[in-house]
Amino acid sequence: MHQMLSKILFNIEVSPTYYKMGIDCPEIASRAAPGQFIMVRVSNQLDPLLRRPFVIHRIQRANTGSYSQVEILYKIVGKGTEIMSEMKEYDDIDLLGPVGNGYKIDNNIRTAVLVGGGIGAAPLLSLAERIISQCSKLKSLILLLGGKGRADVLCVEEFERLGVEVRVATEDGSLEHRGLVVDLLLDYLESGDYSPGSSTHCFACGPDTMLKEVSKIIAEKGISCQISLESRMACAVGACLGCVVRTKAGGDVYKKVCKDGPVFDSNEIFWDESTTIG
Amino acid sequence: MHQMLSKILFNIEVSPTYYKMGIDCPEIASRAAPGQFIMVRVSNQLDPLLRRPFVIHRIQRANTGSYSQVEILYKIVGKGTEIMSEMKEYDDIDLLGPVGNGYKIDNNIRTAVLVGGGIGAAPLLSLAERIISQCSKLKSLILLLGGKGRADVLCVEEFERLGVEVRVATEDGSLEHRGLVVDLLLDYLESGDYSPGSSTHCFACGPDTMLKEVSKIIAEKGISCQISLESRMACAVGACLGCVVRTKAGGDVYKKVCKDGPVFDSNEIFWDESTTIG
Amino acid sequence: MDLSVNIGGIQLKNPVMTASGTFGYGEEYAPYVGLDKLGAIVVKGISLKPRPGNPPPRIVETTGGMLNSIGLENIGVDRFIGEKLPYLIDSGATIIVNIFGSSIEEYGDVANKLDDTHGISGLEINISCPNVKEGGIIFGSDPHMAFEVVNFVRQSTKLPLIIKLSPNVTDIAEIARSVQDAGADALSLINTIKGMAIDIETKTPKLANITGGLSGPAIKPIALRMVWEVARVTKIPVIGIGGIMNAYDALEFIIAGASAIQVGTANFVNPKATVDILSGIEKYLSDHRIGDIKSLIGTLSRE
Amino acid sequence: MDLSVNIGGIQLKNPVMTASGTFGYGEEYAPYVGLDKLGAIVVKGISLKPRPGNPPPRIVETTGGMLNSIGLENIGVDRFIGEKLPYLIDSGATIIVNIFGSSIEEYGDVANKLDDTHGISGLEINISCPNVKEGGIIFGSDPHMAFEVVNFVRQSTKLPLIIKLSPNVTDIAEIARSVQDAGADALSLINTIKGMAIDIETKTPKLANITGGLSGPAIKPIALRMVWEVARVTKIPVIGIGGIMNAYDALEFIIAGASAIQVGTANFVNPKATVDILSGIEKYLSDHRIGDIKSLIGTLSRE
Ligand SMILES: Cc1cc2nc3c(=O)[nH]c(=O)nc-3n(C[C@H](O)[C@H](O)[C@H](O)COP(=O)(O)OP(=O)(O)OC[C@H]3O[C@@H](n4cnc5c(N)ncnc54)[C@H](O)[C@@H]3O)c2cc1C
Ligand SMILES: Cc1cc2nc3c(=O)[nH]c(=O)nc-3n(C[C@H](O)[C@H](O)[C@H](O)COP(=O)(O)OP(=O)(O)OC[C@H]3O[C@@H](n4cnc5c(N)ncnc54)[C@H](O)[C@@H]3O)c2cc1C
Ligand SMILES: Cc1cc2nc3c(=O)[nH]c(=O)nc-3n(C[C@H](O)[C@H](O)[C@H](O)COP(=O)(O)O)c2cc1C
Ligand SMILES: Cc1cc2nc3c(=O)[nH]c(=O)nc-3n(C[C@H](O)[C@H](O)[C@H](O)COP(=O)(O)O)c2cc1C
Ligand code: FES
Ligand code: FES
Repeated sequence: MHQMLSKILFNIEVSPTYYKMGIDCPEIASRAAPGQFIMVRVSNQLDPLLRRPFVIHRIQRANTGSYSQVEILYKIVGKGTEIMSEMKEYDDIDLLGPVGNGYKIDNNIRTAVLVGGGIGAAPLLSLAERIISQCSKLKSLILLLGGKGRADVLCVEEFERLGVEVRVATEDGSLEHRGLVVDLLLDYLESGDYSPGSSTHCFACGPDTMLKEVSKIIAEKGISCQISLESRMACAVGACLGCVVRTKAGGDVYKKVCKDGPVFDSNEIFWDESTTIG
Repeated sequence: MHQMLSKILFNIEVSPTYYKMGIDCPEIASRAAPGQFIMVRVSNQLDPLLRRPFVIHRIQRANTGSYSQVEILYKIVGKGTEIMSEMKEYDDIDLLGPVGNGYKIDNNIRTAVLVGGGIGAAPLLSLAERIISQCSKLKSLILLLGGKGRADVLCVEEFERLGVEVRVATEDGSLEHRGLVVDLLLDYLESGDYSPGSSTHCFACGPDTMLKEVSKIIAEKGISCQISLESRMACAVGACLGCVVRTKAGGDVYKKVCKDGPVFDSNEIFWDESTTIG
Repeated sequence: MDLSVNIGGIQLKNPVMTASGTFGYGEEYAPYVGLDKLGAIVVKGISLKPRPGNPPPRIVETTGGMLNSIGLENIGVDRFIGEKLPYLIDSGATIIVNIFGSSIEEYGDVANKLDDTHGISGLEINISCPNVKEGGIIFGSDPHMAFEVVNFVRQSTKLPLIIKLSPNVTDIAEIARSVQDAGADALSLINTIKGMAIDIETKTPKLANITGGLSGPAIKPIALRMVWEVARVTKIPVIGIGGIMNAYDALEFIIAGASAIQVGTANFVNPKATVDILSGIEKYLSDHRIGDIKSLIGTLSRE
Repeated sequence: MDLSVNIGGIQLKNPVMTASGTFGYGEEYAPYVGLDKLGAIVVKGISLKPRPGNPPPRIVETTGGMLNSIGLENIGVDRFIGEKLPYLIDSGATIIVNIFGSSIEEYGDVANKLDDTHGISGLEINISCPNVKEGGIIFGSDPHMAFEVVNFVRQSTKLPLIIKLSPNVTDIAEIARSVQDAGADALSLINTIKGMAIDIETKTPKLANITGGLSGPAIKPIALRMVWEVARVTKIPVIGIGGIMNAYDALEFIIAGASAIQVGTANFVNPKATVDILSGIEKYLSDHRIGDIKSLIGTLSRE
C-alpha cells in the first residue's frame, strides 16, 4: 500500500455523467490486482474531507517499466465525483492504494460469467483481461451488462475487443433486452450453455439489490460467485471499522469491506435492507 | 450591490506571489468607485467557507457598454488566495459588489499624495486614474510606495504611465530608498513641495502599522488623509457586525469597515494594538 | 402547494426564516432578497439599552464554520423601534424580534416595550446570555433559571414567545421541557457553540474576547441531533437552526421534527441563500408530490 | 531540540499520539508510519468481552467532519493481549490502551487484566459510555459518576491513568476537576460530539444507530476551547484531541495548555498525518528557536 501524488494522463467523459481517468502510477499499476481499489483525495481543502474509493478499471503495464498506468471509471453522483470530473491532464492527484482483496481467479475456470450493473462494469474489464491471460482452459467468457438506459451501459466495445460475448439489458429498453440484468442471468442459466460444477465461475459487481438477486440465483445453481461490495469508507486500511458488512456467521458478525473485501464470496454475505450503503 | 457569476479574463503573476486578475463584469465595472471592494467566493465547497474581500484595483469601462472589466491585485497569503491563483481564463468566479464607501475625491485637489505599502498599492491605481480625470486643478500627483523587497513594490510602470511621480522605499534596500515608506512621506513633507491647506490630500493604503504612522504624521501637518482599512469580514453588507474598528468617538464606539468604510478619514480611527485585523 | 406553518401562534407563509444576528435589521439584505417572500425576518438581538459589543477582532473563519464574538452589539430597543422597525414594516415582512437581557427583569422590560409596538409578530428570547446578577451563569444552561426567565417574560407580553436554546449543555431536551412548562409557545435551536482559535505566531486568541460562538455547516450534525432530541419530547413547535446552507439541509431539519428553519451563516456565503432554500424546498415537495409541508414535519422513520 | 513530554508518569519521546479508534491496533498504519517514531500509539477501545459493534451504515461524511457509530466494536481484552499486543511491542511503540466498560466493575476488570500485562505504558479510560446499570446515563456527563469510575479504576491498576472526557456536557472543567480528585494522572479531550445526519430521500437516519459521534476539523474550535478551559483549572497534564489536521492545529492546542496531542480523523485523510504533524512541530520550534517543547505548553497570552 502506498500513498502518492500522481499525474493524471487523461480524464474523459465516456458517456453522460460517466468518466474515465488514466493515472500515471507505476507504484499501483505494478502491484494491483483486478477487484482492488484506490482511495482518491479529491481536494486539498477539508470539504470534501474523506477520500473516495474507486475500483481499478484497468491496469496498463509497460514492458520497460518506464510507464505504467491505472484507469478508473466513475460516475458523477455527488460533490467528490463532480470535482474529479473537472480535473485535467497533468493535474496531480493524491492516491492511496492498491487497497483490499481482489478477485480470486481459479486457473481451471472454463466458463466465466461476468455480471455488471451500471458503474459495476468498472472492475470487470481488468478482471476479464486477467481471466483471459491466466485461465488456459477458458472456453467461454460472457458478460451480462445492465443499466437504466443506454447511457449506463459502459465499455461494451472494450469487452468485445477482448473477445468477450456481451449481452445487454436496459430498464428503459433503449438497448437490447428491456429489463434487468438478472433476467439475462436467468436466461443464461436456463439455456444450460455452461459446464456445471466447479469450472464455472460467476463474478458480479453492481448495486446491492442486483448483487443480492444474483447471489440468490447463483446459489441455487451451486455455482461459485464472487461479488464486489461498496460501503462508506473512512480509512480503507481496516483501522476505523466503519465499512463493515453483515456476514452469515451471525447478524452481528461483521467483515470489513476495505480489508476483508471488497470482493467477497457471495455465500458469506447476510443480506438485509441495510447491507453496506443500502 | 450585486451578486453574480462572472468570467475571468486573465489571472497572471505580476511579481512573485502577487497576482492580477481581470474579470468581465459590467455590473460592477459600471458602478464601482475607487476604494470600493468586491467579495470573492473562492470555492464551491464549504472550505474555505467565507468570501474574501479584494479592493478594486482598476476599472475598465467600454464606451459601447458591450465589455467592461474590473481588475483586482492580490497576494497569496493563505488558502483562499492560493486557490484563486490557480483559477484560469474563462473560469467562472462568484462575486458580490461593489461594496463599501470609496475615496471621497474633492474636485479642488491640487496636490495628491498617495501612500501605498505592499499590496496596499491595489486601490491606488484606480484612485490615481480617477483623480487625474476628475480634478481639473491638479498640479502634482505623487505616489510613495513601500515594500519589504523589490518584489513587493507593485505597478510602478502603470502609475508612471499615468504620469504619476513614483518614489520607492524597500526595507531590504533592493530598490531605491532603504527604509520605510513613512521615511519617504517625512522627506516629502519636509521638502515642502506641496501647497498646504485644503488643496492637498493624502490617500493611504497598507498594513495597520503603516496607516497608523501615516495618520499621525499627516495629522501633525493638518493635511486631510483618507485611509483604506482591512478587517476580517463575513457579510460585507453591514449585517453581521464582525468587521468593526474602534473610533475616536470612544473606545467602544465601533464603525463597520465594510459599510462605513473601508475608506475612513484618518482622524476617525482610534489606533491600538488590536485595531481591525492587527 | 401549502408552505405555510404556524409557529406557536405566528402564521408564516413558509418555513424559511433568517437567524438573528446574521441578517442585520433586514434592510442590509433587501438588495438580494424580497423580505416579504420569507417566512419571517428575525432581527439582530435587542437589549433594553444600546450595547457597544466586544472589541475586535470579532470573527474568525474555521473549517466549515466561523467563530463570532460580536458581544450582542445593538442599538437598543428604543432606537430599534424608532429607526429600524418602520422600514421592516413597510417591506411587508413578518417580523420577529430577538431579545436578551442580563437580568430577568431586563428581559421582561424589553418584552414589555415590544408588546405595545405595532407590527411585531413574535419575540425570540435568547437565553444564551450570562445572568449578571447570578454571577454570570448562563440562563440557558440551567433548567431552573431558564424556567424563571421564560416565566417572567411570559407575564410581560402577550406576543408569541419563541425560546432560543443554547447547545452548550449536557441535556438540551431537559431545558426544552422546562421552558415549555414555563409557557413558551415555540422553541428555536441551536444558538452557536462556544469555541476558540489561536494565532500560533502571536500566541494570542484570534478573537479579542478569547472565545466565540461557532456557526456554519460544521455544526449542522450537532444542531440536527439536538432538534431531533427536543422535537421528540416537546409538544410546541421547534425551529431548526445550525449550518443550514441549502434546501437539503433545511429538509433534514424538517424531517427531524422542525416546523420551520432559520438560515444564519449561509447568508454571508450566499446573500440569496434564504430564497434559494425556499425554492429548493418547493422543488422537493413537488418532486415528491407533497402538497403540504406540514405533512413532512417529523417524518423520520426507524426511530 | 527536546520534544519529550511526561504525561502523568508516561514518558513520551514527543507529544504526537494517535487517537483511539482511528489507528486500529497500530499495525494497520505501519506501512505509512514508523510506530516507534510517535509519542504513543493509543489503540482502539477495549472492553472485557469482545463486542460486535453497531449495525452498518456506521459512518457518514459531514462538512469538515464525519459521524461514526462504530459502537465500540473490539476483540476484547484477552484477544487484544494475545493477538495484537505482541506486534505492537515488537514495533517499539509506546503503548497506551484505551478501555471502557458498561459498569464500574467492568472498567475495573479490564484495567486489572492490563495491569499485569507487560509492555503497556498507560491506560486511557473512555468515560463516554452509557452506564448500563444506572439506566444508560453516560459516566462522563456527571461529575459524581465520573469520580466513582475513576476512583474504582484507580484501585484496580498501578498503571498511569489518562481519563478521556466527553464534550457533550455543560461544564467540562467541572468533570475534569472531579476526575482529577479521583486520582487521574492525566486528562485527554475531547471525544466525539453527538450528532446526526438524515437521508431526505428515504427519510431515515444516515447511520443505522440514528446518532453518531462527530469528529474532524469541524469540531476543532470546540475542542480547543474545552482544552483551554480544562487546562486552566487542573494540575495534571492535558492531552488535546479534536480535528487536528496539521502541525498548526497541534500547536494551537499546545499553546492552549495541552502537553500532548492526539491525531484521529486526520489519519484517514492522510495516513502519514502523525509524522507530518511531528515534523511540522519540529520546524516551528526551530524557526522560533524554542529548544524545549515543554516551554511552549500553555503559553497563551491575553488571558
Ligand atoms: C470499494 C469501492 C469501489 C468503488 N468503485 C467505484 C468505481 O469504480 N466507480 C464509481 O463511480 N464509484 C465507485 N464506488 C463508489 C464511489 O466511491 C462513490 O460514488 C463516491 O465516493 C461518491 O462520492 P461523491 O463525493 O461524488 O458523492 P457524495 O454523495 O457527496 O459522497 C458523500 C459520502 O458518501 C460516500 N459514498 C457515496 N456513495 C458511495 C458509494 N456508492 N460507495 C461508498 N461510499 C459512498 C462518499 O465516499 C462520501 O463519504 C466505489 C465504492 C467502493 C466502496
Ligand atoms: C476591504 C478589504 C480589501 C482588501 N483588498 C485586498 C486586495 O486588494 N488585495 C489583497 O491581496 N488583499 C486584500 N485584502 C486582504 C484579503 O482579503 C486577504 O488577504 C484574504 O482574505 C486572505 O485570504 P486567504 O484565504 O488567502 O488567507 P487565510 O489566512 O486562509 O484567511 C483566513 C481568514 O482570514 C481572513 N483574512 C486573512 N487576512 C485578511 C486580511 N488581511 N484582511 C481581511 N481578512 C483577512 C480571510 O478572509 C479569511 O476569513 C483586503 C481586505 C479587505 C478587508
Ligand atoms: C455574526 C453572528 C451574530 C449572531 N448574533 C445573534 C444574536 O444577536 N442573537 C441570537 O440569538 N443569535 C445570534 N447568532 C446565532 C445565530 O442566530 C444562529 O443561531 C447560529 O449562527 C447558528 O446558525 P448558522 O449555523 O446557520 O449560522 C449570531 C450568529 C452569528 C454568526
Ligand atoms: C471511527 C472512530 C472510532 C473511534 N473510536 C474510539 C474509541 O474506541 N475509543 C475512544 O475513546 N475514542 C474513539 N474515537 C474518538 C477519537 O479517539 C477522538 O477522540 C475523536 O475522533 C476526535 O478527534 P479527531 O477529530 O482528531 O478525530 C473514535 C473516533 C472515530 C472517528
Ligand atoms: S474503511 Fe476503515 S475499516 Fe474499512
Ligand atoms: S462584514 Fe458583516 S458587518 Fe461588516
